[in-house]
Amino acid sequence: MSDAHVHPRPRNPLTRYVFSTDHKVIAVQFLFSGLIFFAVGGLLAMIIRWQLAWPWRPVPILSKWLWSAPALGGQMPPEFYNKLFTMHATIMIFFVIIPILTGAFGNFLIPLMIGARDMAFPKLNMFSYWIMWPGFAFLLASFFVEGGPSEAGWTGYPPLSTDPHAAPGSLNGQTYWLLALLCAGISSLTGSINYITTVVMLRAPGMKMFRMPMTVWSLFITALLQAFALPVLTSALVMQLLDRTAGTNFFSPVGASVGNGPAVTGGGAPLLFQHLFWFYSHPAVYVMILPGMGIASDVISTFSRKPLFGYKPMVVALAAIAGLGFIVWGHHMFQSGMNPALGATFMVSTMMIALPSAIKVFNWIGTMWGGRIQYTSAMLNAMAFVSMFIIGGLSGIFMAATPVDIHIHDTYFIVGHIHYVLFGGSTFAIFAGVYYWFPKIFGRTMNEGLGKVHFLFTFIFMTGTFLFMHIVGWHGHMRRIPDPTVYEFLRAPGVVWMNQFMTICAFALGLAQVPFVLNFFYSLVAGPKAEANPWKANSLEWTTASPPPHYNFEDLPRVFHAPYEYSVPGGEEDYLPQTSPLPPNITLDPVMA
Amino acid sequence: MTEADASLPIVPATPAQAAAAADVESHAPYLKILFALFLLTVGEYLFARFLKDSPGPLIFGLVLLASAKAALVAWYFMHLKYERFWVFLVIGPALLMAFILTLLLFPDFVMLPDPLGEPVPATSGEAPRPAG
Amino acid sequence: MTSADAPPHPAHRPSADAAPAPATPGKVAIWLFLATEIMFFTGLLGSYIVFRAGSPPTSYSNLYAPAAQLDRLKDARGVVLGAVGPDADGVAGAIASATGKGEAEVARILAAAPHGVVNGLDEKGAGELTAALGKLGAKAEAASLRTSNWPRPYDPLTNPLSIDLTTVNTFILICSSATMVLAVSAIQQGRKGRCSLFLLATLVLGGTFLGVQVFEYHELLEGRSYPIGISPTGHFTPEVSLFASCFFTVTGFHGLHVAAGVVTLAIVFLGSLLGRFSAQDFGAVEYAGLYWHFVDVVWILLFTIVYLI
Amino acid sequence: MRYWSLIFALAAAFSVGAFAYAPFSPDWWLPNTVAEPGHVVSKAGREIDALFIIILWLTGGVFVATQAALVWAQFRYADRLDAEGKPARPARYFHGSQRLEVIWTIIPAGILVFLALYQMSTWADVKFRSAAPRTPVLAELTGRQFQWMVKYPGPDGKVGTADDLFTVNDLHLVKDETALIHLKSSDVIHSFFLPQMRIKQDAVPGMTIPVWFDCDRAGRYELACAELCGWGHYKMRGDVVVHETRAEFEAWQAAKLAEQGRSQVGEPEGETSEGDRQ
Repeated sequence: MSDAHVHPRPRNPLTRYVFSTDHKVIAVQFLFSGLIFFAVGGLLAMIIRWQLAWPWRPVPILSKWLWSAPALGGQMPPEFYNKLFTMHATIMIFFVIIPILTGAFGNFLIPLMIGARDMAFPKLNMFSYWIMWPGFAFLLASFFVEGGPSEAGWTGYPPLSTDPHAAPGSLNGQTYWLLALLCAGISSLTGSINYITTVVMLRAPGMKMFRMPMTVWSLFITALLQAFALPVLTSALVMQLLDRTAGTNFFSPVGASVGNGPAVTGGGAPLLFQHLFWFYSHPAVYVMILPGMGIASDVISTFSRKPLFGYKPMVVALAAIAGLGFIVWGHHMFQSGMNPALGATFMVSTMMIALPSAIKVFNWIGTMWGGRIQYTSAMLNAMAFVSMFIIGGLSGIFMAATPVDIHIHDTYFIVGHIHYVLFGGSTFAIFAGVYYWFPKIFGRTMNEGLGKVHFLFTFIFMTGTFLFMHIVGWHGHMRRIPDPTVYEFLRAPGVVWMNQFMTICAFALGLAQVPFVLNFFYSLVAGPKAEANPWKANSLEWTTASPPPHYNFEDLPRVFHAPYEYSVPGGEEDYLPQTSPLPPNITLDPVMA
Repeated sequence: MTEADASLPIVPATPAQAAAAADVESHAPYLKILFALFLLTVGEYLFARFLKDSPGPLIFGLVLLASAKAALVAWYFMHLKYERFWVFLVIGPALLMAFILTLLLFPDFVMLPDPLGEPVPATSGEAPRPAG
Repeated sequence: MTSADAPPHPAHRPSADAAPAPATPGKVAIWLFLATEIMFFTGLLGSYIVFRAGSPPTSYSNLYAPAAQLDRLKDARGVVLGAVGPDADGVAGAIASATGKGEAEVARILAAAPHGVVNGLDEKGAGELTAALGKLGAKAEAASLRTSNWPRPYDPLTNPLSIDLTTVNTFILICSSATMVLAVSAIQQGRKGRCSLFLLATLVLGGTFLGVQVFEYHELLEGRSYPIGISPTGHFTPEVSLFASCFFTVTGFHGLHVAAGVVTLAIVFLGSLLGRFSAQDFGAVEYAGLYWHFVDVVWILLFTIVYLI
Repeated sequence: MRYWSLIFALAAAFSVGAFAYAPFSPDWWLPNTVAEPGHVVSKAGREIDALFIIILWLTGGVFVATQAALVWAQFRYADRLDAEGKPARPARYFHGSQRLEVIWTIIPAGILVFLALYQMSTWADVKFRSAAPRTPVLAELTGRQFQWMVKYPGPDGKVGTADDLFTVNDLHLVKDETALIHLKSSDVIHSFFLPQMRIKQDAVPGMTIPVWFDCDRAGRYELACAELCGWGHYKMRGDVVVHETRAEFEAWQAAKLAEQGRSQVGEPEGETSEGDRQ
């Protein structure tokens, strides 16, 4: 085999498990660090919810060692609340969802699903994981610097974020926050260059682009999104960093001064940061949902025992979401002082992006239609992904409509929307992916019973937690306020009741993750050994052993068709691996499959 | 191939390769391009020197000259001339998005609305903008 | 390996029976990397362009304090000090008495000659001071200190950048691009010695470019004293104006890229000396070259946009 | 197995139920005055609410239809085994339908384009500068950490002169007259949010943005800051008082001006100090 990427499996445990260049090990590293940060981010969310339900009531235990202000009687200082949601969002977006979806699933699945022995650049791959660590370090260190961590929101709008006099968190914490994000950005960039190159160059014989599983397609398109959008965020973060440290004037207007601070020369524009930030961060939303769509497509097709409905239209829809995703960023800025004519333009493009999303939902339902649905934990989570993504997608239309957005902008409606997409969407997809590929990753099977218990409570309490955010949102509940009762219209008993209900559900949602954690770690050490293809699925990763050997495949597989040939008439089994040719009597529809 | 014969020129396998190799071998195009770049640089210098007070033609001409220079470097030195279509598939979207991003910044930072004040008559002309 | 029909570099050849591959992984990756670099520089240069194109008078002026009412100062006058002449103390005294400026500020104005600017005068005061200075043997003329939107090229009162020097420097970088492509061409023909030579030339030219830029930075940051239209402190530092911020950020990041390129080239040069590359295996030289040319292209655009326009 | 679909049905039903109940409870619906929960006070607000309700019906219909299809597919096509432990029914083998793809592309596309175009005129009325009322400016409103500083033109009708009237967190206007204010910020980004009038506009340092709105009921309303602006963001609250008649407004203004003259305070009084926080 002339494959340049075959190298002997390292014997030294340090290079084998820690500084490994094996894509599977790196994937597991991403998965574990992502899940650990998931717990941290989740705990921050619990404290946020506590404060919203019972404003200023001291949090048991935590209030003593998280903020030591005996003068306030254990009350949470309002700036601490700002830090909480800033760090919650930052951690969840940049250190949980993106690393798990692209880092863990991308690394593990891309080479296995296209039949490659490893990534195109294994060392670069290792670098893309380890560059996350300075990011982790900066993020955690920011909790201990003077002024505490950043409190300018995950959007970090200047001048709040650039002027050290504007907020305690902008003293030093914001610099650490920027450095952490830059590290995460470099990780994503190197990762995405690696993924694209791997997908383009290292496909197994016969693996045409239109024979790749949807997961690979989605990760490929995600990588393209990141490669083209992320550098713009990098430039914005760099400019903000220079504004903070070198005294440049990009984001402060003429003679700006905050609080008691001195006036700066200025001349820049705060809006510019928002433009550059959202030029990346809107595509970032798709970075967080597209891989989920890919995972859901594969899981749903496998457990419906039926070909994916409209494989090629699904790919086109993915590409359309990504392409349109670059020209819709302005819908985050309708009320920002942006030129209203520009707002009208962005409204049209934003409305249009709902279209490919709708097509995908219809296709998923079409895939299940007429199938033989097997209710595994993975399938349940994937179906929840579809169900919740419908809500997340539809609520997006409210914000796309500029006049309606005037009222609901910066309210809990937005918070509800983003959580339906990121929890109802991405997180359910992550769970689906973990249940589905756990046997392949670790060679052991997870417990289905615990998995279903986990799903049941997660699904119920997720709805309970996030549904009412829409309602309090359109009632006018602003986001990012620690105490809604300052306002008369938010002091209404109905609003208070909803806030408390959401908080209780959020705690239950947190507790509902306990079965998952138990299941995960128990199965890791004591789960029953998994067979090579426990789900009787078609794609290439199931043709090799569980867990895959160091080179992934004994011999590089030869691919004959797309991975969705389930229940082919006349077949002995109800699945047909990609390495087996189609029966001669079957011809595929060139437009659909 | 061993190190010893590596220094020998490769025998082109096909006429197309032979033509391409000949293209690469001769240094004349590179030196010609360098000379063209030199002329363009001098041109830019002179252009900027003598048209410094008329911003319209200055910007138009300089952008044209600079684009020509950049295109020459990319086309010949970066071998875009010899590259396959896929390279344009990578660079094209990046340039397109760079263009879209810059273009969509214009309404907010360049086409500034008229200053606010008391209801101004429609023909405000060269009214000075208020400060601060 | 530039021909469309040429086989991919053997060292990176994907499995023989793989689906037809468009190029080598290294080449795909380097072009993708360049695409990300395009977007990064778009963020910086695009911001510069829109600031440059759209800044209202209020957003840029160092002739006056940030909060000054610029519309009221539209036709303020000042005196441009061309040469101090024999009697420096007398000149300083005249300026101090005409404007009430402190000793340090007057000293800065004197240091900035031939572009020392005395501001804060009305038309009459400017005329009187010009006459007084002329009597003391200094070269001075009354001038309109109209606020400038943005520093104009070749205007020593608002623009500290030396276009002459940078034009030469630009050509140095372009030459380095040419030597780079000659190095790639040499190794493609297997002429290793020639390749090393051209790599060394590229390295030297790149280093020269960096050196000139460091010199320019030094002049701007502390070497020289500039008139008040450029900086109220006399030195051109990132915080004095939006133009300075943009200039240092854009050229600084370009400079970092050049520096990274020089390091890469040094490594490639060492590899070339050690005979690592051959007519069949020259990926590293080619990739380093692509990066180097990209840096050159960015500079060509940057030089035009930042220095000349 | 197939009864898992009930969980999905229940979640969907719960969501629909909550949204359907919302209009019947003033606390759950779009914010209006407590005394008159069904009445929206501003013209823009009525238009926005109408658009909101159109979208709510539309998305509600799509939601119910897609969830029903999903739940039905889950229920109907669940895998079932016969007595021998073999699948009772094979899965159907097909790759999709071109006709369906075209249909469910074109119909939503039409609806979305319609929605986008239908919104335009309201958007233009509320935000385009060309639609701003040709009336003298009511006040200049400047956000700063953490209060709204209001500057009325005073007797000479010009803002920025010696006779300006200053108030803090207190915006007064007249019923049924379109109020035009100039929105500014002196430090960080704030957002001017009138929940009952459905108006929101960020106040950006370095920019002056015109905002206009009206109100057809006299009374007191709330003004909120909707953009994170620091530790005191949550309590950056102001009052909006709508006077019944112009005379009443002018009387208030005259009284305030007199008070301001007596206390010799040209600048807004009473900065919130750090100790004031809850």
